[in-house]
Amino acid sequence: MNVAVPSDEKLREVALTRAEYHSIVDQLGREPNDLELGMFGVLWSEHCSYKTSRPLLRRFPSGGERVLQGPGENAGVVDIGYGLAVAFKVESHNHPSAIEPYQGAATGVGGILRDVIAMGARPVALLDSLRFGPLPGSRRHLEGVVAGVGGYGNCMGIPTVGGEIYFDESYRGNPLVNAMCVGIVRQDQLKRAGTGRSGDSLILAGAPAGRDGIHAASFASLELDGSSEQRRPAVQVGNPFMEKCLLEACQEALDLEGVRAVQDLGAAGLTSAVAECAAKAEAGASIEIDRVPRRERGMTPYEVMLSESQERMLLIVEPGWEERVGAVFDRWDLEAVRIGSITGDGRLQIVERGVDVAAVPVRVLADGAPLRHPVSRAPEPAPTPSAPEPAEDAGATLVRLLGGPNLCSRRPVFRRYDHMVGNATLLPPGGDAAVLRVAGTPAALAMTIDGNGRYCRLDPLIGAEIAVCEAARNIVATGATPLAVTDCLNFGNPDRPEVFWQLERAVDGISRACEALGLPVVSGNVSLYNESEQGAIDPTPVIGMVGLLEDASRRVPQALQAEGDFVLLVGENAGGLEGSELAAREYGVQTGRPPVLDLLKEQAVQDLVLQASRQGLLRSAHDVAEGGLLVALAECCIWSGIGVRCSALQADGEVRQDAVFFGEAQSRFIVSATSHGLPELQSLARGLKVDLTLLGLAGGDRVEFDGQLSVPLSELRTAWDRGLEADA
Amino acid sequence: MRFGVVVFPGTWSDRDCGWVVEHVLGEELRYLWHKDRDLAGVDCVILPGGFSYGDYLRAGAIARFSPVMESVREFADGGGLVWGICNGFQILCEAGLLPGALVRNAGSEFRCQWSHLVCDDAGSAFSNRLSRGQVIRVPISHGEGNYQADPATLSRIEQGGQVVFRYCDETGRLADGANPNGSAHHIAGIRNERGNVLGMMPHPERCAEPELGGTDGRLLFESALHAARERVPA
Amino acid sequence: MRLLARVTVLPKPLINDPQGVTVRQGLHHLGFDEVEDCRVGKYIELTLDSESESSGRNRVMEMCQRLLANGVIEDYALEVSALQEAPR
Amino acid sequence: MRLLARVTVLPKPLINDPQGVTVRQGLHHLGFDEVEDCRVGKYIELTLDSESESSGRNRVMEMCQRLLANGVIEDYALEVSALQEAPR
Ligand SMILES: Nc1ncnc2c1ncn2[C@@H]1O[C@H](COP(=O)(O)OP(=O)(O)O)[C@@H](O)[C@H]1O
Ligand SMILES: [Mg+2]
Repeated sequence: MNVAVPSDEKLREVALTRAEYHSIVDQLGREPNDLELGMFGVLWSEHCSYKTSRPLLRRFPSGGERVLQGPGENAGVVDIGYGLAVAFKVESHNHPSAIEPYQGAATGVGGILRDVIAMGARPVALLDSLRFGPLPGSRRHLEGVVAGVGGYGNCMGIPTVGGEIYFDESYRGNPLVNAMCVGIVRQDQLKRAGTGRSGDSLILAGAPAGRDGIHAASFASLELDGSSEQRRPAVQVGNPFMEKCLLEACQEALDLEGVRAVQDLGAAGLTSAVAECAAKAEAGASIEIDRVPRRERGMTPYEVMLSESQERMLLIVEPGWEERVGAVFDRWDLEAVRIGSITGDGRLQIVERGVDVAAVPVRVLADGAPLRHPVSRAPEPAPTPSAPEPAEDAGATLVRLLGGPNLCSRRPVFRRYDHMVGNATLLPPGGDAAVLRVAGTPAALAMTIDGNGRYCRLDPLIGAEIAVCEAARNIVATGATPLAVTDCLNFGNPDRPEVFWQLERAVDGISRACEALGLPVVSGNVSLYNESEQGAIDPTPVIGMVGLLEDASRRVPQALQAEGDFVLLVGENAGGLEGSELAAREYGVQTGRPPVLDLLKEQAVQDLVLQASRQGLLRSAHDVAEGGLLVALAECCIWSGIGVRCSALQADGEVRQDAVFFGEAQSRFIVSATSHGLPELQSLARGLKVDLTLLGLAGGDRVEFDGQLSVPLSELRTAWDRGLEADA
Repeated sequence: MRFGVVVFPGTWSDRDCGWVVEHVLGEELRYLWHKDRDLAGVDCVILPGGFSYGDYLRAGAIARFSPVMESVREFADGGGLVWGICNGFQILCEAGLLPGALVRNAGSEFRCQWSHLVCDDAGSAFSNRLSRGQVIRVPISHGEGNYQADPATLSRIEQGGQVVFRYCDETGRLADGANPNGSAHHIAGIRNERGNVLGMMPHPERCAEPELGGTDGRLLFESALHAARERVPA
Repeated sequence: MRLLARVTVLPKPLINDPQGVTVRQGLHHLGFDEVEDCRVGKYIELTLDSESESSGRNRVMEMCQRLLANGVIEDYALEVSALQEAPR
Repeated sequence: MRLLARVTVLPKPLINDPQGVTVRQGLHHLGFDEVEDCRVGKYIELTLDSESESSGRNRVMEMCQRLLANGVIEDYALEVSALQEAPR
């Protein structure tokens, strides 16, 4: 066939390569018209098609006894007993948040909520993982993003119960905003997008379509007059109030037998929602475009199909139920319009005033994008400078680290999030994982989100393994058993061989750690092309994890509980400065290796903490992470207001003292126990061959290591409290 | 006793209030839809927290015109117990059932945290299980909880003993740092002259069970129970 | 006729204006030290259909009293003018 | 000289304005059916000290660009006038 390939400019505007265009023509057996090409452009984008990452994601373990829904649906779903399941997923909104921090973050939260709602679940919690360039330069972004997350979540009445914030040079110009949502669903009400049948009605509910988010340089702009280009807003403004109504209305609608499925409208708007529903049902769909409610006059079919206006849901409804569905939405003062139907012919057909304006096989649109296999190449290892002599005064170092932007208190942030609404929050933000009770059961869910770009820069495989292990440690510290993982892969441009190599290694790292810990990956998100003038961001896989506490009353707090309790280190008394916050912040060492991780040891340590918590032997538990043992111990003290008196601490073997205190050796916890519990804890540790070191006794108002350091708690607390305010 | 919890489209503390009524107190519960006028024979109406209509323009501005509010006003005029919590307080002020208004927090930030309240009037329907000067611990969660009124109104409610709760430190002092939103006179909750209508920003429904960090909120619910019993002898 | 109404709403002088304080501080922080006072309120633009400018003005005033402003804490001002053609 | 600056900020024309939509619905609900369109933004009144009206205007414009308005989604307009006496 003689193909008239559109101009380079035209192709660039729909973000398709010449080869992809040829593939479209091959698969269609003809050339696409402009509307069709636009739809291909969005659905074959990396964001929607995962054309680069899909082959890698297959490496994740994703099955398991409890998994009711693995990757591929709007959210992963895991059995938690009592006929209930937990649905959860993480999503990035990096680029929108870079342009407009408040709205970018807010609509990111809105988007992830709709994913969970689409499973038939009721969202019960939000978490946010945030990364920025250093303060004070990133202050505006930090403020905007935090206000946006809070603005949306607070208005919705969904508590934001956890998250993380890091500041690093690598995110200057390209901040990361990842939002995670956790929902609960009755197993018999679980919905899947792919259950539509030919003849079912498609009902579009919620906000009218505006010209929002249609990729700024779009193909159809050629049809419009020159000025209209600027008239297309690049930023979407969220309406959490409408989303709240949409949530309630969808929940009510899902109680109707005739509602088969709900699909959210996210990236690529209606095009993606309809194509996904139809593709998963192995069916087709027909849309009467004139019926789609619009916010603006004069919108073209192209604009309507590609609009990314927020707060919209598509319902797949058995014929005959349309009115009852309409009545539900009417009760919530929302528009709900039948815009078409599922068909049996496998085509996505768009009809405008009775005339077909597009008709393409759904399969080609949804799954036809040729996979990409970029070149992968390990970067040259950078030389590791040796660390300078340790500072004399470990106490002063501790104060500085605790007051540093990466380790200080996050209260100034999470107090701007409603983290209590829902009357479920048993362990609020501020500790390791948040714990929320599950109403009507004795159980609770623990949840966390974690990543470490610095470890991943040093070695993406080990860094990713550590991210999984650290998330699991946060869950385990509360006494909960990790259930499953959702992951957000934030990377640079995969066409750079080093970046693709990072992506591969990180995926392998997540896979290995998940396999070792028996954790399926049930959902996730990929965000590539995170670049600024300085180049790619650090490879940043972010791990969201949910755990189950069979008996909520067995939850373990992170703070010390009483004077006189024994304070112990679970795991190796080892030290290494590799990849540590100390090396980076105090010594300016940014290269080298990440900490060593032994997955077998990790398992044993987590086992010990879990068994001990089940037997009620632990008064408190907190994992050792960035800043090492001393920072973790100081946190346990600050949270409780109780000091600790320890004997001098030396590591096994020849280790620098600063590495003992601040080194980030993996697989460790600080726990406390009563004198009754101690012997049992010790024998449990012996049985599992896990090191257990008695550090000292809780008490007093200082953090003390005999002859090594002694710092008043008040000094630590002040530094820690004020860290985010300081422009350091 | 039968509690009615009003549900506006953007309300979200309805479930939390309902939970306390049904599962903590074991009392009867009715949800009251904002479009309905029927109060279902309840003994106490709770206007719970949330963002009734997105709280665009001003918190509570649009909600006050809803049909259910007409009935709530009549109910209050007849001496019925009406309890506005957080957004409910804002709505009661907008509706003129309570004096003053709630504006943006000093510092303009949303605040979710535990706060201490000192009870300044143990005579209201919602504080009769407390004693004057008693300090309780209750969470707040709002962006517009800064109570403001003109000087004449302020002195009128002060003189009338209508201030029921004030923000304080844990010893009950009205310390500067213990006013999380900048409210005039540290006001956290006020009642009408008759004492059957209370509006407060803090969330007692979030602290009625020990595992949620405190049980002081329960005292307020029990006060309402007591008041309802007094009003309608069984 | 089609009218454009421009409504401004400001906190009353005697009422605390936390937003105004925050904005003034923000401006000082950016080096705009010359700002002495700042009050922050709302601006609302309405297009409406009315028989005349004066009847339109009366309606908008009613809207202000009932919804757009809270008389307890806010003052409002309005301007109404005829719109030539349909907006957009 | 002492100036009064009046700044109005509105969402850009094609940007989603949930506040405006909700307020319009609220007005319809109250029977103000004649309202066709509604956009809600901010109104800011500043008093400032400046050498001249024109230099004051330039400074306020700068304030708008840097803080008072969000150029990505909002448009602003401003008026500056001399103040006779010190306010309050
Ligand atoms: N962006 C955020 N939103 C909500 N909570 C946060 C955020 N950042 C940190 N937190 C909370 O602060 C606490 C400490 O954070 P972090 O130091 O990252 O914990 P960890 O090292 O145990 O993962 C955690 O409870 C976390 O959930
Ligand atoms: Mg932790």
